[in-house]
Order: sequence, then C-alpha cells, then structure tokens
Amino acid sequence: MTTTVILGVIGSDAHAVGITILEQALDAAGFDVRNLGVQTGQDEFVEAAAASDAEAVLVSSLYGHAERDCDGLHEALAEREIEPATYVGGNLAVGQADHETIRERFERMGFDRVFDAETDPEDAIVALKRDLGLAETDTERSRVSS
Amino acid sequence: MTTTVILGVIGSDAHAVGITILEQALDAAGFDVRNLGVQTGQDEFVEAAAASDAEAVLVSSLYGHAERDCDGLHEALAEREIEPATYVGGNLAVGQADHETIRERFERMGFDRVFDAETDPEDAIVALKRDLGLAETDTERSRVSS
Amino acid sequence: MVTDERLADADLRRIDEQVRSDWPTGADVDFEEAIAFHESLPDSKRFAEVLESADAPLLQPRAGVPRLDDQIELLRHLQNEGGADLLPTTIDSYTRDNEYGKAGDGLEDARETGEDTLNGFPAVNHGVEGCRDLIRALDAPIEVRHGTPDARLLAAITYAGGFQSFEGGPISYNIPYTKERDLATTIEQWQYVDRLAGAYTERGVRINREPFGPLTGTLVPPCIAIAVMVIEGMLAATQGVRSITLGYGQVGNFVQDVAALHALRSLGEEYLPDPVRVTIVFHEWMGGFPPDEARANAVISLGAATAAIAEPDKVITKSPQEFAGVPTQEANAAGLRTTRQLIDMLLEQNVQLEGVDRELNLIQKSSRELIEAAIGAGDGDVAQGTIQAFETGALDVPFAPSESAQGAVLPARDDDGRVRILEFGDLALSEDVQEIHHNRLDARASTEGRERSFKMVADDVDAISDGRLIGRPTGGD
Amino acid sequence: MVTDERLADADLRRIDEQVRSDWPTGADVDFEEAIAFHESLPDSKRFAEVLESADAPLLQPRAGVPRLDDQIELLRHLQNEGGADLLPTTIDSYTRDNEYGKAGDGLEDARETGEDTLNGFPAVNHGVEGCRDLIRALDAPIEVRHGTPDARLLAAITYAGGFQSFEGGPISYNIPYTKERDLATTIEQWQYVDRLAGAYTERGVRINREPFGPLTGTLVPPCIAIAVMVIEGMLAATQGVRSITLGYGQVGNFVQDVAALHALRSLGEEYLPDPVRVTIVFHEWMGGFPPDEARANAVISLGAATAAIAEPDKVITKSPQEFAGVPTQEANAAGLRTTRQLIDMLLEQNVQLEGVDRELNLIQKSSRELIEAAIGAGDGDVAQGTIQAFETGALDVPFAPSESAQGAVLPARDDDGRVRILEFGDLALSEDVQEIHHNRLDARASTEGRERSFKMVADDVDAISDGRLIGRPTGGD
Ligand code: B12
Ligand code: B12
Repeated sequence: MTTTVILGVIGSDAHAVGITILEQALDAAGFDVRNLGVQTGQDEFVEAAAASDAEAVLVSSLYGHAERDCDGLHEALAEREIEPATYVGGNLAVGQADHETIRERFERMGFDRVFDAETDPEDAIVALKRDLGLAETDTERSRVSS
Repeated sequence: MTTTVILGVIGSDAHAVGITILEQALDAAGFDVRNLGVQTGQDEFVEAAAASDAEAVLVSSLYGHAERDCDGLHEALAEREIEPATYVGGNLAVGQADHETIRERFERMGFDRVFDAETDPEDAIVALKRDLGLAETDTERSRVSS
Repeated sequence: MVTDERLADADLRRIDEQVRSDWPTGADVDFEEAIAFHESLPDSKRFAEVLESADAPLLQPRAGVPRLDDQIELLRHLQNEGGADLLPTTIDSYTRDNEYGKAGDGLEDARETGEDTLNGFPAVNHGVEGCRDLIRALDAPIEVRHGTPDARLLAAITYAGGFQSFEGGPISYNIPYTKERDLATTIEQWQYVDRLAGAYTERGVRINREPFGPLTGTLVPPCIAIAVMVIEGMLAATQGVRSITLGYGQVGNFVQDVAALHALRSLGEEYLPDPVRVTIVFHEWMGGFPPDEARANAVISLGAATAAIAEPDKVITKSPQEFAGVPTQEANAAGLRTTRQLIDMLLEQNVQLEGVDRELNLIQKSSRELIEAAIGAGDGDVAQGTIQAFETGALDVPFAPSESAQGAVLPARDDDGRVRILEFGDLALSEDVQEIHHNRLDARASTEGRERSFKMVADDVDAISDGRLIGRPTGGD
Repeated sequence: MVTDERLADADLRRIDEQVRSDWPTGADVDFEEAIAFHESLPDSKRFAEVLESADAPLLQPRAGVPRLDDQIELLRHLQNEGGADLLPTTIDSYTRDNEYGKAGDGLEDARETGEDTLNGFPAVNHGVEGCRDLIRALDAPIEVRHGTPDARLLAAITYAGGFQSFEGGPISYNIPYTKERDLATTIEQWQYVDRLAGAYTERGVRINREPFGPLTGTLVPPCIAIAVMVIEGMLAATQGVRSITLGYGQVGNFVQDVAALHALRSLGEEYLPDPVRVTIVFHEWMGGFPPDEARANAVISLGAATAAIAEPDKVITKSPQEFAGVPTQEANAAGLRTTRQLIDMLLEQNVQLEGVDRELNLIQKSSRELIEAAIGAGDGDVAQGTIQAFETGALDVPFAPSESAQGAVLPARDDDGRVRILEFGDLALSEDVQEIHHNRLDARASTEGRERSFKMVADDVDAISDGRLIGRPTGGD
C-alpha cells in the first residue's frame, strides 16, 4: 500500500532546500511523494491533491508570507470535496514571532498540524504515520524495501 | 601648585591594572598621586589622606565587594576631621547590576562621585579639576611640563 | 535572440518607456532630473567611490521594512548602533514578483495596523520621491538588495531615486530565486538594468552593480559561484557598467573560503575589461543557521575571521537571529558589531594559512573551465553560451529551484570540510578535476564507513545548524 | 628554609592537624573516610581520567554563588544548557583571604535576603558535607577554582568533599592575587596542598592540580606564563601529584597563541617527571573585555578559534557579560555554546598557520632561559631558586600587585599584535632574545611615529575593550 502525499512551497517563495530534504526523507520512509517544487499556487496544491487522491498535503513556507499565501486553501479543498490531512511548516511569519501564536493562527485556518523551522523530517514522518493510521510494520517494511 | 590625591584598591581586591593606568594618567595630568596599591584597608586610605593633606581620595573596587569594604570610610574620615573629595569607581556590585542603582547607593554612603568600569581616566581628571576648582590653565601648564 | 551586445540607445529608450508604464510610479522617473539629484549628493553617499577607496573591509547588513519612516529609523540604528559602513534596502517578495498591487496592499496594511506583513521595502510603491527621502535621511551610501528576476522597473525607480548600488543579475537572481523564469528572458531584462546603470555612468554617476554570489546559499562549490560571477560581470560590463562587485558566500572552511575569495578577485580582474573597477564582497554564511543566538554568533564570527584573513572589499553581515526570521534592529546591529570586533582584532595580524595556494589553483582551474565552457557554447558570445550551458547542464547550481537549470549537481563536504561535488550531472569540469573531487569524497566516505549518497548531502545541509561543519553520521544513525 | 623536597609524612600530618583546627568545619575531614567517598564516585566524576582521555578540547566555565542549592542549580544549567564538559566551583573573595568569618556572614546574608553579596561559593563554610552534596548532585567532574594564596584548609575540605581538581599554585595564586604575601611562605603552604593531593593519589584518587596560567591576565608574555607553569608543575610533581594541567591565557594573536600552547605542552612534558600526565588548558581572553555583549562574543570566538587550531585539552570559557560583572547563568551558558560551535566547526579542518614554528622556537628558547635561571638561582633547587629569581627580578610578572615581585616588566604589542617586552627590568632573558623584542617594538614605534613608552602599554591594555588588538594612537591623540 502506498500513501501519496503532496509537497510544495507555497506562494512566490523560492526556498528549495527544505523541501528537497523533506522529499528525500519521506521517500525513504516509503511515501509516494509528489513534489510540486517552489512557488506553487494554492490551485496547484488542490489540483494535485485531487488528481492523486493524496492523503496529505504538506505546505512549506519560509519567506514570511505564509498567512497571506495560505488564506483560502482549505475552502478550495472543501470545494473539491477532498479532505487530506494538511500540514504547514517553515518560518511562518515575518520577524521573530513566537511559535505558539503562529500555531494557533494556522490551526484556525484549518491546518491539522503546524511545524516550526526546527522540525526534523522525522517529526513529520511520525506525525503522518499517526494521523494516517499507518502501522509501524508498514513503515518498517517500506523502509527495508526503499 | 601640586594637588595631592590618594589612590588605591580597597578591601582584599587585587585588581591592579586599572589603578596602574589611573596613576599614570593622573600623574601625566600633573597631580601628585599617592598610589597605595591593591588590598588597601580603609585605615590606610584615611591615614594617607591625613598625612599628605590630600584633596581627593580615589577608591577603586573591581571584585564586587565594594559596598561592604567602603562601609564606614566616610565616618573614619570625619573622625580625623578631614574632608577630601571622595570618588569610588570600578565594578561596584556583584553581578549585572544597573549603574543608576549603584550610584545612588554609594552617594548615600557619602561618595561625591561614583564611576562605572567604562570610565576613562580622562573623565576622572575632568571631574577632579571641576571639583577641586583647578583652572584649565593650571592643568595645561602641568601637562606641558609633564 | 539575446546576444552579449550593448543595447542601442533607441532600444534603451523603448524598453525604458515600456517598463515605466508598468505601474503608475514609473511615470515620475526623469533621467536628466535624476542625474541632477545624484550630482547634488555629497561624496559620502557615492557608493562606488566609498567602496573602492576603502582600506579595510566595509560592513553592510541586510534590512528592509515596509514603511518609509521605519526604514529610515532602521537604517539609522544600523549605522549608529551597528557601525554599518554601507547601508542596504532589502525589497519585499511581492515586489520581487512584480506584484506591485499586492505589495501596495501590504504597505497599506503596515501603515494601518503597524504590523509588518511584508518582508521588505516596496520601493516601486514608494516611488522616486520616497526613495529620495530615504537617501536624503541617511549619511551612508545605500544599496538596493532584492532577488527580483525582472528588476527593470525597480532599477528605473531606485536609480532615479538616488540609490547608487543595485544587487543581482540575470543568473544569480533567476536560478536560485524562481521556478519558471526563462534564462534568455532574464538576461535580456538585466541588459536593460545594466545599460541604464551604464547610461548613468556615462554621465558621471557610476552606479555600482553587484551580482549575487551566494546563489542558493547552500554548499555551493566555489568554482560554480565564481563562474556565475564572472559571467554576470562580463554581461554588465558590456552594457557600460564600470563598478562591479563580485560576490561569494562563506562555505565555512577557512582555507577554501580564503582561496575562493582570492580566486574570485583574480579571475574577475582577468576577465572583466580594463575600465571596470572590480571589488569583491564576502557574505557571511548563507545556509541554514543554528536555532540558537549563541551558536549563531560563532557562525558569524567564523565568517568575520575569514574576512579578516582574505580581506574582501565588503562583508555582508548576518544577525544572530537569522534562523528565526527577519531580525530585530538590535540583533542586526549586534551582528555588525561582532563582525567588526573580530575583523579589527585580526586584520593587523599577518595570518597566512598553509594550503591556500593549492586550493586556489584548483578553484581557478575549475572556474576557468566553467567560464570557458560557457563562452565556448556560444561561440564566443557569453550570453548565448550561458543559456546553452545551463540548458545542457554544463553550468549548474546545487538546490536550484529553477527549471532553467538542471539542478543535477550535488555537493558534499570532504574530510576537511571543503565543499566538493558528489554528483556532477553534465557540469563542464575536466576529468582531472572530477577525479580530485571523487577522491576527496571517497576519503570521507571511508572515514565514515558509509557509501557516498544523498544522505551525506542532507547531513551536510544540516550540519552547521546542528553545531558542526561536516555532517558525519552520529552514533544514533 | 623551604626546599623542593617531598614533605615527610609526619610533617604532612602535623600541618594537616594545624590547618584543620583553623575553622570548625576542618574537624570533619577524615582522610580514610574521604578515600572511601571518592571510591564511591562513578568514573564520570573522576576529573583526571575524564580530562586525560578526551579526544577533543573539553569546555569548562567559571561559576560560583554563595548558597548550595543555587550553586547546584547554576552548575546544572551550565551542564544542560551550556553543554559544559567539566564544571567549576569558584570560591568567594573572603574565603580566598582566609576570612571565614566574613564569608560566613555573607553566606548568612545570602540565605536570609536571597541577594548575593559574596562573589563565590564559600566552600570552607559549607564544609565537607556541603561539598559532597554538590558533588553528588551533578554528573560531571567539578574543580575548585579560586585565587587563594593560602589554600590549605580549602584544599583539605574540598578534597575530602569529593572535588578531584584544584586550581592554583604558590606563584600563580600569590603574585597576581595579593599584595603582601611572601613567596617563600606560599611555596611552603602549597607544598601541603600538593602533598595532600599526592597522598590521595597514592591511594588511587588521582587529584588533578591546575596552576593558574593567565597570571594577571593582562598582556603576559608567553615565556613568563610558561616558565611559571613549568615551575609550579615541578613543585607539585615533587609532592606526588600525578595529573597536572598547565594553563595559558589567550593574548589574542593567532600565531603567538598557537605557538605558546604548543610550547607549553612540550616544555611541560620535557620538565615534568615521567609518571606525571601533563595536560594543558587554554583560557579565553583574561584581560579587559569590551563593554558590549556583541563585541565580547567576537573576543570569545577568537579564543575558540585559537583553541580549535591548537587543540588544548581544556578551554576555560568566558561569557559575553564578562565586562559588567559576574554573569547570569544564561550568559555563561551562551559563552559555552558560542565556544562549542566554533570549535566544532573548525576542529576537523586542518588549519596550519604559517610562522608558528618561528614563534614557537622563540617562546621555547625564552621560557627555557627563565626556567633555567630559576633552577640555577637555587643551585638546582627550584623552590629556592624561584624565591631568589622573583626577588632579583630574574622572574617577574607584568602588572603584578605583589610585593614579592619586582613588577618591573612592561609588555607591549608589536606591529603584528604579538605581546613583546618593552621593559625587561632584571628579567633573565639573554641579549639575543631581548634584541628581538627591542626590534619588534621599534618597528611598531616607527609605524606609529611615536616613541616606545608607557602610553603604548596603556593603549594596549585598553585595545581589546576598545575594539581592536593593538593600541595604535587614534586621530584624536
Ligand atoms: C538559504 C536561504 C535562502 C536562499 C534560498 C535558496 C533556495 N532557492 O532554496 C536565498 C539566498 C535565495 C534566499 C532568499 C530569500 N530569503 Co532566505 N533564507 C535562507 C536560509 C539562510 C536557510 C534556509 C534553508 O535552506 N534551510 C535549510 C533547510 C534544510 O531547512 P528549512 O528550509 O528550514 O526546512 C526544514 C524545516 O523548516 C522543515 N520544514 C519546512 N517546511 C516544512 C513544511 C512542513 C509541512 C513540515 C512538516 C516541515 C517543514 O523541514 C525542513 C527540513 O528539515 C534561511 C534562514 C535559516 N533558516 O537559517 C533564510 C530565510 C528563510 N530567508 C528569508 C528571507 C526573508 C528571504 C528573502 C525574502 C529575502 C532575501 N534575503 O533575499 C528571499 C526570498 C526569495 C524568495 N522569493 O523566496 C527569511 C525569512 C524571514 C521570515 N520568515 O521572517 C529567513 C528566515 C532569513 C532571515 N532571518 O531573514 N534565502
Ligand atoms: C584582569 C582581571 C583579573 C585579574 C587581575 C590581575 C590583577 N592583579 O590586576 C585576575 C585574573 C587575577 C582576576 C581575579 C579575580 N577577578 Co577579575 N577581572 C579581570 C578583568 C578581566 C579585567 C580587569 C582589568 O584589568 N581591566 C582593565 C582596566 C584598565 O580597567 P578597570 O580595572 O575596569 O579600571 C578602569 C575603570 O574601571 C576605571 N576605574 C577603576 N577604578 C576606579 C576608581 C575611580 C575613583 C575612578 C574614577 C575610575 C576607576 O578606570 C580604570 C582605568 O581605565 C575583569 C573583567 C573586565 N573588565 O573585563 C574581571 C573582573 C573585574 N574580575 C572579577 C572577579 C569576580 C574576580 C575574582 C574574584 C574571581 C576570579 N575570577 O578569580 C578574582 C578576584 C581576586 C582578588 N582578590 O581581587 C569580576 C568582578 C565581578 C563583579 N564585580 O561582579 C570581573 C568583572 C569579571 C566577571 N565578569 O566576573 N581578575
């Protein structure tokens, strides 16, 4: 069983290194990763999620405009009647903001989980497994075969 | 006219570099400096001031015990019926204390001026000239001759 | 088809008019009147002269906030409390995308709520007069720093607005900064930016241009950065730019960084035509920072020490808050002062590192191979050749998000922490050079008892933020 | 007359009893029971073993507060948040003066008001059990750091209290720390301190002793520091100490500091008898700090970079708040992390500085001249010779407050920032060596267009806190 997840950097953000690392880690953990790359619009996230019946959408944003860029994403997903788990991570606000405030703000927007820039790819993998109800053995198997 | 000033590090404090620099600067500015060195007791300050009819007593303390070490100095001077200007300077409290609080505390103890560790020897010289009523020309003369 | 030739005056005028009609504030640009404004500025605000006549590395931070008065206050703080020699104005991301409408909304928001939702100064929206208010208010020269692939309107407005230095270039502000921009198009667009600087230069206003050396900021092998710098320098020189600052971002290995800065200077002077004054700028670590200010200070200090030894003309400083987000003005000034103290303590010492010459030779040889490959691919035309070279992968940048680059090159550190190339893709490096890289990385792999692999790359990307230089496997792996 | 001979067992016992009767807490010391306590400690608390088996420089801060629970909390913080490998307990100034009554009052005050009016931990007042509570509470080895000329009771109590490392020595804790102490007396007193450590050593508890290398912390020429270290090491070895850590304080010149650390290690190994394990410790800048945390971080980082290159066994870190007063625990931990990050980024790099060998030869030759002069002055007895040498000025320390030293030596930096000697007094250095110093300082004087003078010394004393290494005259002078 393969689990498809969508990954991308939203808006006009071009920070590519984080998703390159994430893609590689998710892939090694056995996920089927669709990496949309940087500077990806909301519509592209929604399109890709719908097209591949993805179980999760992972939105990355580093440059500080995440709030503006993500505004409306969950409504667009709802319109297409899909309900993937949605994660957002990176440097989500401009400046030296406190992560708790940011987390609340993005949870209110509909994200299931909000990650800061100290997030290790392993944290995302553990969360995905829990949220998508993947058994430990699934992953161990996939890890061996990868 | 020479103006005698007493200089020393009080208590069991052994920080010698600051008074070495101060001595040299005061000397170059034309003062007659009696440097009592480090680890000088209150009694030695009082004795020296009385003996040389000093116009100022400069107490240095770096190691954080100034308050304890200076307690009673002004009373001892009064007992000998001498009234030199009294300055204290250096790192006057243990830890990261704020200079305003410290200044007040030492002024209340009777010091005429309280200097922090950022003090340049020039600052002390300017203050001495003002407090002892030395004309600019006096010093300029002494500077030329030094 | 874009070639490396100077834009004709008629073309310059045509493009200029078209560009200025993109957004209402473009209409306020008047070249003659702008020359007069520049001429009215004191010597202390002439960027090129200040930079070129300095006898020790000048320090410049990055900084940009949406509102004009805040930007003035911020730059004053960096000058007075940080001791910055040269000032920056960093442009927001919407402006970089030419989304002046969104930038305007952000500016409005900032003005109304007092909260900054833009990550920089929207210079196009502030317009010529807004820029001049900024230039007038500060005492030091100010550079426009941005990341805009199509920076034509931004250049037209900020040059007229009194800025005398402008960062970026057709490769360095495309490949690391965008996904879908076509390289031929950005080269053409930057010909205008450079030609306009050239036009000012002809009138005695020597606008300084600074290609962005760090590229993706992440384990960029020196030869790649240097090749891109020299190429962008050549393109700018063709358009009449006469003050060019080539850049390089710290990789964290002392010997390699010192060697790379020497190589950058010598190749810049060799390849750029004589009337151009070449200066070099060193960027403190541009990759991921440690999530801890105390540790970040060590990264900044290592960069400052490198600068003291290599003596670039300018250093772009980082703040200890780099990891978390746009820094407070206090943290930004602190980064400047840490850098200054370290440079001033080391500068007078004669510090010579053994092995710099060997590394310098390798970097020069490799850079030359890449530059010549680009020139050769265009049969002598460096514009055409560069486009070809990026298409074929003969030139490439690691971690490049752009579809205009292969993005096939993968870097990794060797056993001494120098950045080498693990995957070359089609990079135009000779067998000799490739073998050196192979051998160095093999040595590391054997030290670590593991295969050379992407895991090594990922470990190296995280290493400095994890507190070390080389991403060795840790016990737990 | 004190000679460099091992104290007889009977003398040790006699002095021990006398010393322990100085203050009530002395009565609780029981040697056999103390051995049992040490034997009960896990390997991770055996100072000498942890230090001697490390494969990278270990980090140790300075820290001491009056109350036991506060000290435990402080050290936990430094270990957990700072990543300290070795922990300190810095003793307060009254204890250093053997004023246990005043120290007790200060401790009472601290307990009652919560305010710290003591500048360290009064270990004698805390007594054997208080010390053991501290040792038990922490996971790392802990050293007693102080500055006590007559440290006999402090040693008796802290050794019995479970500390396995003890800083100081008869010269290094006399000359820089006191005015009126007689050197012959402190040598005799430290023979007890060392002999007692030797007694523990014979029973398998190898107490580490660490002469205090930085001396007055202010422009100390390396040969002077090294000579004092080697002499104190020899005196300690005679008494049976088998783990000796020789120290050196950063002077801020890369090449000179690296050379000095190499010289310290090689001369230590050469002069100390074979059964002694010699390790070396590098102190980050011990002179006046900049009154600005950002700039202080650069000073700390320069020290850390030096440590990464020279690889001492241990580094004593400073905090960015050094200038202002005893640092907060957070600032202290920050100094540790800045140091760690810089060392870990540089350690794996093979950094070789040109010119280290030349400087190393000069330092070795000069140090040897001083050491041999001291040995010679005592006709082979280093205790006697040292007393003579300080009396005549053959050995001397700049800025020494002590009447036991001439204090005639004056140091100044040369044109490269290396610490040289401006006034030799009667220092036992050969004409050759003196000439080298003269020439270097003449070169500087001519660069600056001024005479060699005390003004140069004063300017150099302030230079680092003013933001540079060499105290050049500024425009205003
Ligand atoms: C390298 C870098 C660049 C490079 C990017 C090259 C490239 N194309 O990738 C360059 C130089 C081009 C660049 C440009 C800019 N940058 Co930049 N950049 C950085 C820097 C130094 C490192 C980023 C990085 O690669 N880290 C390493 C990777 C592995 O970590 P990561 O990206 O954080 O990703 C990890 C985690 O965050 C997490 N994660 C990330 N996303 C997600 C999503 C999910 C769902 C999950 C679970 C986890 C997760 O997992 C990842 C893997 O471990 C950071 C500061 C820092 N972190 O030290 C600034 C930083 C991100 N940049 C910043 C800014 C402002 C910009 C610019 C706007 C301005 C400028 N300086 O020119 C432009 C923007 C250009 C654009 N259009 O996007 C700011 C953002 C400010 C804010 N948010 O307040 C930062 C924080 C710097 C700063 N302090 O000012 N940058
Ligand atoms: C060098 C030094 C030492 C040397 C001193 C050598 C010697 N014999 O001189 C050694 C290593 C021996 C030492 C020992 C100790 N030190 Co110490 N030392 C320093 C250090 C790093 C520099 C001091 C110095 O020489 N500065 C250069 C001179 C030129 O400046 P200055 O002394 O400040 O003097 C100038 C001004 O303050 C002013 N000034 C001074 N006095 C006066 C008086 C008047 C009237 C006026 C007008 C002006 C004035 O003018 C002077 C000339 O410009 C400072 C921290 C710092 N400042 O960076 C710590 C410091 C002073 N030491 C400190 C401590 C705690 C100690 C010890 C108790 C503990 C220890 N670490 O071992 C012992 C005390 C020993 C003792 N019995 O006194 C603390 C004091 C803490 C506090 N007040 O809260 C400091 C601040 C370090 C710290 N952050 O913890 N120290």
